[in-house]
Amino acid sequence: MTDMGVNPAGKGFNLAVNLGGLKMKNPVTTASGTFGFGPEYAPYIDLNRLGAITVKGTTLEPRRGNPTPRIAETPAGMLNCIGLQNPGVSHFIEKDLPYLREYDVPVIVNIAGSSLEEYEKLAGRLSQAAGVSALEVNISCPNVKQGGMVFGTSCAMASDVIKAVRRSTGLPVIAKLSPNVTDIVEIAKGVADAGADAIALINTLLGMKIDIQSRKPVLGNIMGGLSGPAIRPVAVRMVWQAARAVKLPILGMGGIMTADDALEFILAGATAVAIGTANFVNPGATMDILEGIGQYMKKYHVRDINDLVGAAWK
Amino acid sequence: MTDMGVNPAGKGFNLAVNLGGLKMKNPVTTASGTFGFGPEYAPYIDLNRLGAITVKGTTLEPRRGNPTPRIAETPAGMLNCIGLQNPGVSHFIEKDLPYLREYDVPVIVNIAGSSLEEYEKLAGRLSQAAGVSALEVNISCPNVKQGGMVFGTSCAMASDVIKAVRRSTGLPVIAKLSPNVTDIVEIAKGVADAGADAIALINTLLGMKIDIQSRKPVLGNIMGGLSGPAIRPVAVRMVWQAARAVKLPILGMGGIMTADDALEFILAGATAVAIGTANFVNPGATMDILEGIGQYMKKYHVRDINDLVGAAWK
Amino acid sequence: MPYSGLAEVVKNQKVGPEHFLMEVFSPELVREAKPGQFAHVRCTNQMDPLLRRPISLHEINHKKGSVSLLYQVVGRGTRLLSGMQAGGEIDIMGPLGNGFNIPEGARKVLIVGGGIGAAPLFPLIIELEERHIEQTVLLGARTTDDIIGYGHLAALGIRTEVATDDGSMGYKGFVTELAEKHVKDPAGPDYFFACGPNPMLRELIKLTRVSGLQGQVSLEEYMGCGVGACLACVCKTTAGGVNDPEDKNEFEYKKVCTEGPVFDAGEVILDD
Amino acid sequence: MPYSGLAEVVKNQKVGPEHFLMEVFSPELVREAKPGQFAHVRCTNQMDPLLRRPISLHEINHKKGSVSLLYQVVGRGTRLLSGMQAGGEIDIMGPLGNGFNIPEGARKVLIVGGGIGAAPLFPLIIELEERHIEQTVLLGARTTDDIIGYGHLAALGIRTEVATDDGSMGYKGFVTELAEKHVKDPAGPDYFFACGPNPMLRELIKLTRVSGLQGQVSLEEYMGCGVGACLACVCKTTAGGVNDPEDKNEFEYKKVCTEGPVFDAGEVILDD
Ligand SMILES: Cc1cc2nc3c(=O)[nH]c(=O)nc-3n(C[C@H](O)[C@H](O)[C@H](O)COP(=O)(O)OP(=O)(O)OC[C@H]3O[C@@H](n4cnc5c(N)ncnc54)[C@H](O)[C@@H]3O)c2cc1C
Ligand SMILES: Cc1cc2nc3c(=O)[nH]c(=O)nc-3n(C[C@H](O)[C@H](O)[C@H](O)COP(=O)(O)OP(=O)(O)OC[C@H]3O[C@@H](n4cnc5c(N)ncnc54)[C@H](O)[C@@H]3O)c2cc1C
Ligand SMILES: Cc1cc2nc3c(=O)[nH]c(=O)nc-3n(C[C@H](O)[C@H](O)[C@H](O)COP(=O)(O)O)c2cc1C
Ligand SMILES: Cc1cc2nc3c(=O)[nH]c(=O)nc-3n(C[C@H](O)[C@H](O)[C@H](O)COP(=O)(O)O)c2cc1C
Ligand code: FES
Ligand code: FES
Repeated sequence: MTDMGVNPAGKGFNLAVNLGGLKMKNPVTTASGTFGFGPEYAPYIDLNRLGAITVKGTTLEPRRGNPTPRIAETPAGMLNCIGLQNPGVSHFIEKDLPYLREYDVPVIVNIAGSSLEEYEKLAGRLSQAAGVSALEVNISCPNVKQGGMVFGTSCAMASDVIKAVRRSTGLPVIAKLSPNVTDIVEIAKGVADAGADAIALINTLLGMKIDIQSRKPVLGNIMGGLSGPAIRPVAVRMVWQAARAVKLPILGMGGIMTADDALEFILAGATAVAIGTANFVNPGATMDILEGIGQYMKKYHVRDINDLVGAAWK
Repeated sequence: MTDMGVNPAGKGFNLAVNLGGLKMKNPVTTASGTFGFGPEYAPYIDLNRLGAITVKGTTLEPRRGNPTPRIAETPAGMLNCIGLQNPGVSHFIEKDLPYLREYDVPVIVNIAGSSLEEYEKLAGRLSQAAGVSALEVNISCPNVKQGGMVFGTSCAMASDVIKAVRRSTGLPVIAKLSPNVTDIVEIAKGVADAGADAIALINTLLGMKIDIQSRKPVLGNIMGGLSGPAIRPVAVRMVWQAARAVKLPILGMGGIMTADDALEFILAGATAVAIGTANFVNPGATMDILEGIGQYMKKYHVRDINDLVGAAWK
Repeated sequence: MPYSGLAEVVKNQKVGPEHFLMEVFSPELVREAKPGQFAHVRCTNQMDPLLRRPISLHEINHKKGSVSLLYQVVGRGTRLLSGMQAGGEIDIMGPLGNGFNIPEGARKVLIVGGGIGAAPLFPLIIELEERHIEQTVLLGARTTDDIIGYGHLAALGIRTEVATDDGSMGYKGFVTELAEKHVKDPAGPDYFFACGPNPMLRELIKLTRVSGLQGQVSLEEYMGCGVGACLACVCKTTAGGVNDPEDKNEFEYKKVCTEGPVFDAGEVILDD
Repeated sequence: MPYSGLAEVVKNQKVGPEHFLMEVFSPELVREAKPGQFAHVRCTNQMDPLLRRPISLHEINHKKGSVSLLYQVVGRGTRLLSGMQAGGEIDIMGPLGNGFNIPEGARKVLIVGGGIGAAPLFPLIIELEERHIEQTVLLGARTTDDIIGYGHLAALGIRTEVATDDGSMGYKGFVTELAEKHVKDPAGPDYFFACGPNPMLRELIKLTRVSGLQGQVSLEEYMGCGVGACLACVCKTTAGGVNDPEDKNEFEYKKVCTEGPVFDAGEVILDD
């Protein structure tokens, strides 16, 4: 792997960013739940070229997830109600992490719990495992009753979760917020005060779809999370609002399909970006986006990607 | 105009609905701000066939609106920041209402104020004007500082506005809610208790777009309201939630492009539907949708449209 | 009454580096069409890209019952248009907008077109020609390839001057510099029509205001409905009267889609 | 390694009332392709419809370096596919999934295909033929027009029986009724492969469990990624072991896209 691979803008251009203590060689990571645990997309891209890999939401015990259908297509988007299916943290540490350690790429582990204790235990377990670089705390999953959105839509509860995780880890803590709130700034400030090192925005919007033939909801779990380009305008707005209100670096996501979209988030104030639904549409999306960001920097003589962060309002 | 025109399902089928005291010959109306004051679409459709016409948001004094660009296209959607440009209520009553009175179609007037007093005065003025059938109270416009979303995102303020309007009118009062809230059910209950006769859902989602060339927000007002098919899953979800929680009839809207979409809202619990952005894409959208609902009723032998309302959960 | 519905694409040809000419068969649309009006077209049957695109009528052929649209591929919508096949169908609304209005007294007309903005001027030029009104056409663009319709004008024997930014054709510089000569000429035009990028129009309006030359300009603005319903496409005008020309707040919005796209040059306010 | 990228559409022909056959030239994709695998295709370059569509490999032509997809137009995505022109490009991923696995001992194979579900069975049938394994093919559909590949099988001289719901061709009734005869026949098949709608598979699995006939079924489920990353496409299996067959909660999810689409008939649990 040449350096050119990691830094598509080439020599003299800096793409490296620091996401609340997590050093990334470039600002492009994957969105949790859309990239499995790494090997799934290895046939399509060079994982080493990613700024980081964010893995599927992990819980203390294995979870089976929701009944099918688990996804439904919507205009320029999709609904999902996977329901945090995952093999549990022990399996992750023993079976999935070793694979990821083979790569030269930081691993962000997305965690979800149904109680403060669970979040605390998860954070503790993962902090001791070799090869975990940061924790993304999912307080915003719309698809499970506990360990989900309810934490992310109340400022007090969001803070409590972050405090619990903060207590039990020395790793960078990224608070992943729910967009299904009246005031994203309030929650962002709350998790900042609670000790988060960075903020991830946005998780999915709560939505649903009804089949007019059967006259029943399409999804097995009735409601699901809306992702994909449809939600991008909402995501960009929230990144802009949060970035202006809080000093923490932001991991922006929500409908990023191309480098242009990623740059929109960076200009709005995101230090790094996560690519989610786009992987399904284009398994090479992360690489194309990385490449495109490099092209943009070259074209406009932007020597340091950090100069673009929040440039739309700074 | 034949009866067949108004009732596309034909004899023996009932399409008439009662939206909180507003009698509509069929469930299809227009979404405020997307249909002007009526004459704009008269070359394309027979206005008499509409269940009701909902006109552009009206304020006490004329408003000039926001600087351009006022719209931007987004994936399967659009952002707008028109900013309630309108000629004021006096002009509306004197110049626009007489035109509408020529038609055999109820007129829903969408009102917005920057204070409780303004809402009250507007409601009073319009209640005395001949040809107004109902008031849709906009407490959810994301595009103006006052008279806007701020009323709709706080339960207490939303109730206060509805109470003020309720005091000053005998017309059916439809509370139009903002989707930019954590808990739509709470607000729906609040406006129900405050005396609303029906609830309209949803207004636009707050969003934004950044131009990566100029590195500035695209819209003249920075943020705008997201409408169109992109937001439909969120709208259907909120109609479903509100319909199950509150006894009031619901006017559903948000991304309805086709009869199938309209039926989705009705099955979720909407008594009537409003067609917004779809008019821009297809000026005959309201008629096509009406026609399609009739076809569906015929195909499935649904004798009364009211039997479909909320059928997905009832 | 404007038509709205499907119409046959008769042809859709590449006529320049990024320019396409699409002929659409639609007797209903053509019937009332006049120079300066536009069509509002869908670029896909799917939900993305969602909105229609406004494209001026570049040719109005009453005999054939067709209109032609000359468009430049600049984004997703126009790219999709360029992929449409002859024999297929396009979802089209029109004619929309007010169109140009040739005033009674006009004897010697100056036409100024910038880039693709020259497209809607051609039906006007034909009508002026048919009415035997003397005209001079000025075309400007970045480079030769972007000059549209020069051959056509030459064939019609219409006096035409060209300016290109890179000097690859005609005068090297802005088309407004060519215009200045005509506008200032005492024996020059008694009326003008223009369409093109805003900076061009702004400069032209400044020039003509000084010399008192009256005319009409065709404007562009992002559009939603195209029929006056959404209030997206407004432009600033002096319609409400202006007491203090320095007061940036004295203006009245007009809708480009229905009160325009053609405006009296005297009333438009174009911000930088 | 699966290919992902653009490939040329060699042809795209209507072959039935709603059926199309698309040949795609892609040596990279063909190289490792085997019967029962599928391709994941984009239907548009725009953002709507957004997701890829999984379509089985209906023909695998190593010599020509092409695969063919036989698909039925049932919604927006497949309608867009049907509009693609020969000579154009399609964005395709594949081969994906595990594919059929012909067990060592199979001597006499029963193939059951329902509707368009028969599509992925054809490369398998060809392979069985090449390996000189005896086979009987049962095809079922609502009506004659929906029976696929009958002529092809006849030309190959393969024993084929047909069932249609309306009796317009072959046996009037369900294809599972035809299958029952074979499954119960002591001199009948020693293995089976099936693909089709869930009710058909459910019935077939019931029949074969009773008689002890082993086989493989190919399943469909809504897909996101197609590569095992999103966990959208799960189906219930007995992989975790089942203590109490009455306990509806004893199951383990497997991914149709990577652990399937072909599963051992013995392990799948198909809910009504
Ligand atoms: C009255 C009128 C007449 C026009 N006539 C012509 C013509 O004859 N030939 C021609 O090539 N172009 C013409 N245009 C400009 C043309 O509408 C745009 O180039 C086109 O909409 C771009 O669409 P896109 O998807 O390719 O680009 P994108 O930039 O991807 O479009 C994104 C959005 O911006 C809008 N938009 C982009 N540029 C413009 C623009 N200049 N004016 C208005 N909206 C814009 C689009 O409609 C769309 O909603 C005209 C515009 C107006 C208002
Ligand atoms: C492994 C596999 C192989 C398949 N092979 C074939 C084949 O060879 N020929 C063929 O005609 N069809 C095949 N199908 C079904 C085919 O994928 C669907 O018919 C197609 O996705 C419908 O898309 P649409 O946009 O036309 O329909 P829509 O109903 O509009 O699609 C909406 C959404 O539902 C999904 N969807 C709809 N029906 C199905 C289905 N049956 N299975 C999975 N997803 C579905 C679509 O992918 C899309 O995401 C296969 C499905 C799978 C899972
Ligand atoms: C299928 C699917 C599964 C997801 N699973 C998770 C998850 O386990 N944890 C989490 O924090 N977010 C999860 N998300 C949300 C994404 O990480 C991301 O926040 C969201 O999809 C918006 O980004 P996108 O539009 O680029 O997909 C999931 C999204 C999808 C589509
Ligand atoms: C251009 C535009 C202007 C609008 N103006 C108003 C308004 O004045 N008052 C109001 O209550 N809603 C207004 N809305 C919101 C719509 O009435 C509707 O709630 C929203 O657009 C969602 O429906 P749709 O997706 O079908 O457009 C406007 C929407 C658009 C697109
Ligand atoms: S485009 Fe809607 S008012 Fe002009
Ligand atoms: S489709 Fe994503 S896991 Fe199977």
